[in-house]
Amino acid sequence: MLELYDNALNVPEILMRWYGDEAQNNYGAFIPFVGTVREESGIEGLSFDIYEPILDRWFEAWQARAKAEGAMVKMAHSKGDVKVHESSYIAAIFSPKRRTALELIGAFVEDFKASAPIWKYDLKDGERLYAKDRSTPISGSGLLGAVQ
Amino acid sequence: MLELYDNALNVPEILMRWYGDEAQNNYGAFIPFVGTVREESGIEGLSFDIYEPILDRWFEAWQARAKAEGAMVKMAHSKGDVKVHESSYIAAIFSPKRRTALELIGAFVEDFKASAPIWKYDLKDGERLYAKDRSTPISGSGLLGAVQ
Amino acid sequence: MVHIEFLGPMNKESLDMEASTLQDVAERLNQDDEVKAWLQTCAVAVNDMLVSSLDTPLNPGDKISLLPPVCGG
Amino acid sequence: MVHIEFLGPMNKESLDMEASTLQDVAERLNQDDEVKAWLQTCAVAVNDMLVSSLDTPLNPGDKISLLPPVCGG
Repeated sequence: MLELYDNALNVPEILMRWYGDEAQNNYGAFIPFVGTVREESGIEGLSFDIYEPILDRWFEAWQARAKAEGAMVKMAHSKGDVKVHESSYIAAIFSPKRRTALELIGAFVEDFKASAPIWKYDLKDGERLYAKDRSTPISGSGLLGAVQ
Repeated sequence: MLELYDNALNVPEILMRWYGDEAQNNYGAFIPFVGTVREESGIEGLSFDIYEPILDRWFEAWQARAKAEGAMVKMAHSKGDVKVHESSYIAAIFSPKRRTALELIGAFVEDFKASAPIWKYDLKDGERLYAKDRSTPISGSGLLGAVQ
Repeated sequence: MVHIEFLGPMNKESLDMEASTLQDVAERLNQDDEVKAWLQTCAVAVNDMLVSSLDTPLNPGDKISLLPPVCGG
Repeated sequence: MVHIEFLGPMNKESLDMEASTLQDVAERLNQDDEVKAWLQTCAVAVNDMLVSSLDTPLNPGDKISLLPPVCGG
Protein backbone atom coordinates (compact mmCIF):
# COMPACT_ATOMS: atom_id res chain seq x y z
CA MET A 1 0.00 0.00 0.00
CA LEU A 2 1.73 3.12 -1.30
CA GLU A 3 -0.27 6.34 -1.24
CA LEU A 4 0.86 9.65 -2.74
CA TYR A 5 -1.00 12.88 -2.00
CA ASP A 6 -0.78 16.43 -3.21
CA ASN A 7 0.45 18.61 -0.31
CA ALA A 8 0.21 17.74 3.40
CA LEU A 9 -0.95 14.34 4.62
CA ASN A 10 -4.13 13.92 6.61
CA VAL A 11 -2.38 11.96 9.35
CA PRO A 12 -5.45 11.09 11.47
CA GLU A 13 -7.34 9.78 8.44
CA ILE A 14 -4.44 7.70 7.15
CA LEU A 15 -3.31 6.22 10.47
CA MET A 16 -6.81 5.33 11.58
CA ARG A 17 -7.74 3.79 8.25
CA TRP A 18 -4.60 1.64 8.24
CA TYR A 19 -5.13 0.61 11.85
CA GLY A 20 -8.76 -0.24 11.17
CA ASP A 21 -8.00 -2.14 7.96
CA GLU A 22 -5.59 -4.47 9.78
CA ALA A 23 -7.37 -4.67 13.15
CA GLN A 24 -8.64 -8.22 12.60
CA ASN A 25 -5.51 -9.56 10.90
CA ASN A 26 -3.69 -10.69 14.06
CA TYR A 27 -0.74 -8.33 13.90
CA GLY A 28 0.55 -7.86 17.44
CA ALA A 29 2.60 -4.77 16.63
CA PHE A 30 1.83 -1.67 14.55
CA ILE A 31 4.57 0.95 14.28
CA PRO A 32 3.96 4.03 12.18
CA PHE A 33 6.66 6.62 11.59
CA VAL A 34 5.24 10.10 10.97
CA GLY A 35 7.51 12.76 9.48
CA THR A 36 6.57 16.40 10.03
CA VAL A 37 8.14 19.51 8.48
CA ARG A 38 10.27 21.32 11.07
CA GLU A 39 10.47 25.07 11.35
CA GLU A 40 14.16 25.80 10.84
CA SER A 41 16.42 28.10 8.84
CA GLY A 42 13.49 30.42 8.18
CA ILE A 43 11.76 28.10 5.70
CA GLU A 44 8.02 28.39 5.03
CA GLY A 45 7.84 24.71 4.15
CA LEU A 46 9.25 21.94 1.99
CA SER A 47 8.33 20.77 -1.48
CA PHE A 48 8.75 17.31 -3.00
CA ASP A 49 9.20 15.82 -6.47
CA ILE A 50 8.64 12.07 -6.81
CA TYR A 51 9.55 9.74 -9.66
CA GLU A 52 6.77 7.26 -9.25
CA PRO A 53 7.82 4.33 -11.50
CA ILE A 54 11.01 3.71 -9.53
CA LEU A 55 9.39 4.47 -6.18
CA ASP A 56 6.80 1.80 -7.01
CA ARG A 57 9.49 -0.80 -7.72
CA TRP A 58 11.45 0.10 -4.60
CA PHE A 59 8.32 -0.18 -2.51
CA GLU A 60 7.31 -3.51 -4.09
CA ALA A 61 10.69 -4.94 -3.08
CA TRP A 62 10.04 -3.79 0.48
CA GLN A 63 6.58 -5.35 0.49
CA ALA A 64 8.18 -8.65 -0.47
CA ARG A 65 10.82 -8.32 2.25
CA ALA A 66 8.18 -7.57 4.90
CA LYS A 67 5.95 -10.40 3.70
CA ALA A 68 8.83 -12.85 4.04
CA GLU A 69 8.82 -12.04 7.76
CA GLY A 70 5.03 -12.29 8.07
CA ALA A 71 4.80 -8.51 8.22
CA MET A 72 3.31 -5.73 6.09
CA VAL A 73 4.57 -2.28 5.13
CA LYS A 74 2.49 0.77 4.20
CA MET A 75 3.60 4.21 3.17
CA ALA A 76 2.15 7.62 2.36
CA HIS A 77 4.06 10.63 1.03
CA SER A 78 3.34 14.15 -0.11
CA LYS A 79 3.98 15.64 -3.56
CA GLY A 80 4.39 19.39 -3.97
CA ASP A 81 4.36 21.89 -1.13
CA VAL A 82 3.99 21.06 2.57
CA LYS A 83 4.03 23.83 5.15
CA VAL A 84 5.99 23.95 8.38
CA HIS A 85 4.33 21.77 11.09
CA GLU A 86 2.42 19.75 8.51
CA SER A 87 3.30 16.10 7.85
CA SER A 88 4.72 14.82 4.57
CA TYR A 89 5.58 11.17 5.25
CA ILE A 90 4.14 8.14 7.00
CA ALA A 91 5.69 4.68 6.94
CA ALA A 92 4.19 1.84 8.93
CA ILE A 93 4.97 -1.76 9.78
CA PHE A 94 2.39 -4.31 10.89
CA SER A 95 3.93 -7.48 12.27
CA PRO A 96 2.96 -10.44 14.44
CA LYS A 97 6.02 -9.81 16.63
CA ARG A 98 7.36 -6.63 18.19
CA ARG A 99 11.03 -7.27 17.44
CA THR A 100 10.42 -7.80 13.74
CA ALA A 101 8.34 -4.63 13.66
CA LEU A 102 11.03 -2.57 15.38
CA GLU A 103 13.76 -3.89 13.09
CA LEU A 104 11.73 -3.37 9.93
CA ILE A 105 10.60 0.18 10.70
CA GLY A 106 14.21 1.22 11.33
CA ALA A 107 15.52 -0.49 8.21
CA PHE A 108 12.66 0.80 6.06
CA VAL A 109 12.97 4.42 7.16
CA GLU A 110 16.76 4.45 6.66
CA ASP A 111 16.59 2.77 3.25
CA PHE A 112 13.78 5.13 2.26
CA LYS A 113 16.02 8.08 3.08
CA ALA A 114 18.90 6.66 1.04
CA SER A 115 17.06 5.16 -1.92
CA ALA A 116 13.54 6.44 -2.55
CA PRO A 117 13.48 8.63 -5.70
CA ILE A 118 12.14 11.74 -3.98
CA TRP A 119 13.68 15.20 -4.16
CA LYS A 120 13.26 17.81 -1.47
CA TYR A 121 13.23 21.59 -1.81
CA ASP A 122 13.18 24.34 0.79
CA LEU A 123 10.45 26.93 0.33
CA LYS A 124 12.03 30.21 1.38
CA ASP A 125 11.44 33.82 0.36
CA GLY A 126 9.21 32.70 -2.49
CA GLU A 127 11.87 30.38 -3.94
CA ARG A 128 12.00 26.59 -4.27
CA LEU A 129 15.58 25.57 -3.49
CA TYR A 130 16.90 22.01 -3.92
CA ALA A 131 18.04 20.67 -0.51
CA LYS A 132 21.33 19.53 -2.01
CA ASP A 133 23.29 19.43 1.27
CA ARG A 134 20.77 17.10 2.92
CA SER A 135 20.44 14.80 -0.10
CA THR A 136 22.11 11.42 -0.59
CA PRO A 137 23.32 9.91 -3.88
CA ILE A 138 21.50 6.65 -4.54
CA SER A 139 23.77 3.60 -4.16
CA GLY A 140 25.74 3.09 -7.39
CA SER A 141 25.60 6.75 -8.43
CA GLY A 142 28.34 8.24 -10.58
CA LEU A 143 28.25 5.60 -13.32
CA LEU A 144 28.06 8.12 -16.14
CA GLY A 145 30.66 10.39 -14.54
CA ALA A 146 33.36 7.71 -14.79
CA VAL A 147 33.81 8.51 -18.48
CA GLN A 148 35.73 11.54 -19.79
CA MET B 1 2.50 11.48 29.90
CA LEU B 2 1.51 8.04 31.25
CA GLU B 3 -2.11 7.02 30.83
CA LEU B 4 -3.69 3.89 32.29
CA TYR B 5 -7.13 2.72 31.21
CA ASP B 6 -9.51 0.01 32.27
CA ASN B 7 -9.73 -2.55 29.45
CA ALA B 8 -8.92 -1.91 25.77
CA LEU B 9 -7.34 1.33 24.57
CA ASN B 10 -9.16 3.70 22.25
CA VAL B 11 -6.26 3.82 19.82
CA PRO B 12 -7.64 6.45 17.41
CA GLU B 13 -8.50 8.83 20.25
CA ILE B 14 -5.11 8.47 21.97
CA LEU B 15 -2.93 8.64 18.87
CA MET B 16 -4.73 11.60 17.40
CA ARG B 17 -4.77 13.52 20.66
CA TRP B 18 -1.03 12.99 21.14
CA TYR B 19 -0.31 13.96 17.52
CA GLY B 20 -2.47 17.06 17.84
CA ASP B 21 -1.00 18.11 21.18
CA GLU B 22 2.55 18.10 19.75
CA ALA B 23 1.76 19.31 16.23
CA GLN B 24 3.16 22.81 16.78
CA ASN B 25 6.17 21.76 18.87
CA ASN B 26 8.60 21.22 16.00
CA TYR B 27 9.15 17.49 16.39
CA GLY B 28 10.18 16.13 13.01
CA ALA B 29 9.49 12.49 13.91
CA PHE B 30 6.61 10.82 15.73
CA ILE B 31 6.81 7.04 16.22
CA PRO B 32 4.06 5.27 18.11
CA PHE B 33 4.23 1.56 18.88
CA VAL B 34 0.77 -0.01 19.16
CA GLY B 35 0.45 -3.44 20.78
CA THR B 36 -2.61 -5.51 19.97
CA VAL B 37 -3.74 -8.78 21.55
CA ARG B 38 -3.11 -11.65 19.13
CA GLU B 39 -5.44 -14.57 18.71
CA GLU B 40 -3.31 -17.59 19.60
CA SER B 41 -3.44 -20.71 21.76
CA GLY B 42 -7.20 -20.41 21.98
CA ILE B 43 -7.19 -17.43 24.34
CA GLU B 44 -10.18 -15.11 24.59
CA GLY B 45 -7.94 -12.22 25.59
CA LEU B 46 -5.30 -11.04 28.00
CA SER B 47 -5.56 -9.41 31.39
CA PHE B 48 -3.09 -7.06 33.12
CA ASP B 49 -2.17 -6.13 36.67
CA ILE B 50 -0.09 -2.98 37.10
CA TYR B 51 1.81 -1.76 40.14
CA GLU B 52 1.51 1.96 39.52
CA PRO B 53 4.01 3.50 42.00
CA ILE B 54 6.98 1.72 40.44
CA LEU B 55 5.65 2.11 36.91
CA ASP B 56 5.46 5.86 37.54
CA ARG B 57 9.10 6.00 38.68
CA TRP B 58 10.27 3.90 35.77
CA PHE B 59 8.41 6.12 33.35
CA GLU B 60 9.75 9.32 34.94
CA ALA B 61 13.29 8.05 34.40
CA TRP B 62 12.44 7.48 30.75
CA GLN B 63 10.96 10.95 30.41
CA ALA B 64 14.26 12.38 31.69
CA ARG B 65 16.25 10.22 29.27
CA ALA B 66 14.13 11.33 26.31
CA LYS B 67 14.27 14.97 27.36
CA ALA B 68 18.07 14.82 27.47
CA GLU B 69 17.92 14.07 23.74
CA GLY B 70 15.38 16.78 23.00
CA ALA B 71 12.68 14.13 22.66
CA MET B 72 9.48 13.18 24.48
CA VAL B 73 7.95 9.83 25.43
CA LYS B 74 4.27 9.02 25.99
CA MET B 75 2.65 5.78 27.00
CA ALA B 76 -0.79 4.28 27.47
CA HIS B 77 -1.58 0.83 28.88
CA SER B 78 -4.61 -1.22 29.78
CA LYS B 79 -5.53 -2.59 33.20
CA GLY B 80 -7.79 -5.61 33.48
CA ASP B 81 -9.18 -7.57 30.54
CA VAL B 82 -8.49 -6.87 26.88
CA LYS B 83 -10.04 -9.05 24.19
CA VAL B 84 -8.32 -10.61 21.21
CA HIS B 85 -7.74 -8.00 18.41
CA GLU B 86 -8.07 -5.12 20.86
CA SER B 87 -5.05 -2.98 21.78
CA SER B 88 -3.53 -2.85 25.25
CA TYR B 89 -0.37 -0.78 24.82
CA ILE B 90 0.83 2.36 23.06
CA ALA B 91 4.28 3.86 23.46
CA ALA B 92 5.33 6.89 21.44
CA ILE B 93 8.42 8.98 20.84
CA PHE B 94 8.37 12.54 19.56
CA SER B 95 11.80 13.79 18.51
CA PRO B 96 13.34 16.53 16.37
CA LYS B 97 15.39 13.90 14.53
CA ARG B 98 14.40 10.59 12.99
CA ARG B 99 17.44 8.62 14.16
CA THR B 100 16.92 9.59 17.80
CA ALA B 101 13.27 8.66 17.50
CA LEU B 102 14.05 5.25 16.00
CA GLU B 103 16.66 4.48 18.65
CA LEU B 104 14.46 5.61 21.53
CA ILE B 105 11.34 3.72 20.46
CA GLY B 106 13.35 0.50 20.22
CA ALA B 107 15.10 1.01 23.54
CA PHE B 108 11.90 2.07 25.28
CA VAL B 109 9.82 -0.87 24.07
CA GLU B 110 12.51 -3.40 24.99
CA ASP B 111 13.11 -1.91 28.43
CA PHE B 112 9.37 -1.71 28.99
CA LYS B 113 9.12 -5.42 28.30
CA ALA B 114 11.95 -6.23 30.73
CA SER B 115 11.27 -3.75 33.51
CA ALA B 116 7.76 -2.31 33.68
CA PRO B 117 5.88 -3.75 36.69
CA ILE B 118 3.00 -5.21 34.70
CA TRP B 119 1.78 -8.80 34.90
CA LYS B 120 0.03 -10.55 32.07
CA TYR B 121 -2.59 -13.29 32.24
CA ASP B 122 -4.18 -15.40 29.53
CA LEU B 123 -7.97 -15.45 29.56
CA LYS B 124 -8.89 -18.98 28.57
CA ASP B 125 -11.87 -21.20 29.34
CA GLY B 126 -13.07 -18.75 31.97
CA GLU B 127 -9.74 -18.78 33.80
CA ARG B 128 -7.13 -16.04 34.32
CA LEU B 129 -3.73 -17.74 34.00
CA TYR B 130 -0.43 -15.99 34.74
CA ALA B 131 1.69 -15.92 31.54
CA LYS B 132 4.70 -17.22 33.42
CA ASP B 133 6.54 -18.61 30.41
CA ARG B 134 6.48 -15.27 28.59
CA SER B 135 7.44 -13.22 31.65
CA THR B 136 10.88 -11.84 32.49
CA PRO B 137 12.43 -11.40 35.95
CA ILE B 138 13.21 -7.74 36.55
CA SER B 139 16.96 -7.05 36.56
CA GLY B 140 18.38 -7.84 40.01
CA SER B 141 15.70 -10.40 40.86
CA GLY B 142 16.48 -13.26 43.23
CA LEU B 143 17.85 -11.13 46.05
CA LEU B 144 15.69 -12.74 48.72
CA GLY B 145 16.26 -16.22 47.32
CA ALA B 146 20.00 -16.08 48.02
CA VAL B 147 19.36 -16.81 51.71
CA GLN B 148 18.63 -20.26 53.08
CA MET C 1 7.10 -3.35 61.94
CA VAL C 2 7.54 -3.36 58.16
CA HIS C 3 4.80 -4.12 55.66
CA ILE C 4 5.32 -6.75 52.96
CA GLU C 5 3.29 -6.84 49.73
CA PHE C 6 3.20 -9.67 47.19
CA LEU C 7 2.42 -8.20 43.77
CA GLY C 8 0.69 -9.51 40.67
CA PRO C 9 0.34 -13.28 40.34
CA MET C 10 1.77 -14.04 43.81
CA ASN C 11 -1.80 -13.54 44.95
CA LYS C 12 -1.00 -13.57 48.68
CA GLU C 13 -2.24 -11.34 51.49
CA SER C 14 0.27 -8.75 52.62
CA LEU C 15 1.88 -9.28 56.02
CA ASP C 16 3.62 -7.24 58.74
CA MET C 17 6.77 -8.29 60.56
CA GLU C 18 9.65 -6.97 62.66
CA ALA C 19 12.78 -6.48 60.55
CA SER C 20 15.81 -4.20 60.60
CA THR C 21 17.29 -5.27 57.26
CA LEU C 22 16.16 -7.15 54.16
CA GLN C 23 18.20 -10.08 55.47
CA ASP C 24 15.58 -10.46 58.22
CA VAL C 25 12.80 -10.40 55.63
CA ALA C 26 14.59 -12.97 53.48
CA GLU C 27 14.98 -15.37 56.41
CA ARG C 28 11.31 -15.10 57.28
CA LEU C 29 10.01 -15.51 53.74
CA ASN C 30 12.22 -18.55 53.09
CA GLN C 31 10.29 -20.32 55.82
CA ASP C 32 7.06 -20.01 53.81
CA ASP C 33 7.10 -22.75 51.15
CA GLU C 34 4.46 -21.03 49.06
CA VAL C 35 6.45 -17.78 48.93
CA LYS C 36 9.86 -19.45 48.73
CA ALA C 37 9.16 -20.80 45.25
CA TRP C 38 8.88 -17.23 43.97
CA LEU C 39 11.93 -15.69 45.64
CA GLN C 40 14.53 -16.67 43.03
CA THR C 41 12.70 -14.69 40.35
CA CYS C 42 11.30 -11.79 42.36
CA ALA C 43 12.67 -8.25 42.41
CA VAL C 44 12.38 -6.32 45.66
CA ALA C 45 11.40 -2.71 46.28
CA VAL C 46 11.56 -0.74 49.52
CA ASN C 47 9.11 2.16 49.55
CA ASP C 48 8.71 1.70 45.78
CA MET C 49 12.43 1.90 44.97
CA LEU C 50 14.04 -1.25 43.61
CA VAL C 51 16.93 -2.41 45.81
CA SER C 52 19.87 -4.73 45.20
CA SER C 53 21.37 -5.49 48.61
CA LEU C 54 20.21 -7.61 51.53
CA ASP C 55 21.94 -5.10 53.81
CA THR C 56 19.39 -2.46 52.88
CA PRO C 57 18.37 -0.99 56.26
CA LEU C 58 14.68 -0.88 57.08
CA ASN C 59 12.72 1.53 59.23
CA PRO C 60 9.39 1.00 60.97
CA GLY C 61 6.56 1.56 58.51
CA ASP C 62 8.63 0.72 55.43
CA LYS C 63 6.78 -0.95 52.58
CA ILE C 64 8.55 -3.92 50.98
CA SER C 65 7.20 -5.12 47.63
CA LEU C 66 7.97 -8.39 45.88
CA LEU C 67 7.74 -8.17 42.09
CA PRO C 68 7.55 -11.46 40.19
CA PRO C 69 8.54 -11.72 36.48
CA VAL C 70 6.82 -9.11 34.33
CA CYS C 71 5.28 -9.03 30.87
CA GLY C 72 3.64 -5.79 29.84
CA GLY C 73 2.38 -4.88 26.38
CA MET D 1 16.91 6.43 -30.62
CA VAL D 2 16.81 6.30 -26.83
CA HIS D 3 15.06 8.83 -24.62
CA ILE D 4 16.92 10.52 -21.75
CA GLU D 5 15.14 12.10 -18.77
CA PHE D 6 16.69 14.35 -16.14
CA LEU D 7 14.75 13.96 -12.91
CA GLY D 8 14.04 16.22 -9.97
CA PRO D 9 16.26 19.27 -9.53
CA MET D 10 18.21 18.69 -12.76
CA ASN D 11 15.41 20.68 -14.34
CA LYS D 12 16.40 20.00 -17.92
CA GLU D 13 14.32 19.06 -20.94
CA SER D 14 14.53 15.41 -21.90
CA LEU D 15 16.45 14.56 -25.07
CA ASP D 16 16.64 11.78 -27.66
CA MET D 17 19.84 10.36 -29.07
CA GLU D 18 21.31 7.37 -30.87
CA ALA D 19 23.02 4.96 -28.46
CA SER D 20 23.72 1.24 -28.30
CA THR D 21 25.13 1.19 -24.75
CA LEU D 22 25.23 3.48 -21.72
CA GLN D 23 28.83 4.20 -22.68
CA ASP D 24 27.50 6.12 -25.67
CA VAL D 25 25.13 8.06 -23.42
CA ALA D 26 27.92 8.84 -20.96
CA GLU D 27 30.14 10.22 -23.72
CA ARG D 28 27.39 12.46 -25.03
CA LEU D 29 26.34 13.81 -21.62
CA ASN D 30 29.91 14.57 -20.59
CA GLN D 31 30.00 17.06 -23.46
CA ASP D 32 27.23 19.10 -21.85
CA ASP D 33 28.79 21.20 -19.06
CA GLU D 34 25.45 21.81 -17.36
CA VAL D 35 24.72 18.06 -17.14
CA LYS D 36 28.32 17.01 -16.49
CA ALA D 37 28.33 18.63 -13.04
CA TRP D 38 25.58 16.23 -11.97
CA LEU D 39 26.96 12.99 -13.37
CA GLN D 40 29.22 12.06 -10.42
CA THR D 41 26.23 11.96 -8.07
CA CYS D 42 23.48 10.66 -10.36
CA ALA D 43 22.11 7.14 -10.40
CA VAL D 44 20.96 5.75 -13.74
CA ALA D 45 17.89 3.73 -14.62
CA VAL D 46 17.04 2.02 -17.90
CA ASN D 47 13.30 1.54 -18.33
CA ASP D 48 12.89 2.32 -14.62
CA MET D 49 15.39 -0.30 -13.44
CA LEU D 50 18.53 1.00 -11.75
CA VAL D 51 21.67 -0.19 -13.56
CA SER D 52 25.31 -0.43 -12.51
CA SER D 53 27.31 -1.04 -15.71
CA LEU D 54 28.20 1.19 -18.64
CA ASP D 55 28.04 -1.92 -20.83
CA THR D 56 24.28 -2.12 -20.30
CA PRO D 57 22.92 -2.65 -23.83
CA LEU D 58 20.25 -0.29 -25.07
CA ASN D 59 17.44 -0.84 -27.53
CA PRO D 60 15.55 1.71 -29.59
CA GLY D 61 12.84 3.31 -27.50
CA ASP D 62 14.55 2.68 -24.17
CA LYS D 63 14.03 5.29 -21.48
CA ILE D 64 17.13 6.34 -19.56
CA SER D 65 16.58 8.29 -16.33
CA LEU D 66 19.16 10.25 -14.37
CA LEU D 67 18.41 10.42 -10.63
CA PRO D 68 20.28 13.06 -8.63
CA PRO D 69 20.76 12.74 -4.83
CA VAL D 70 17.50 12.07 -3.01
CA CYS D 71 15.93 13.20 0.25
CA GLY D 72 12.43 11.97 0.96
CA GLY D 73 10.55 12.28 4.19
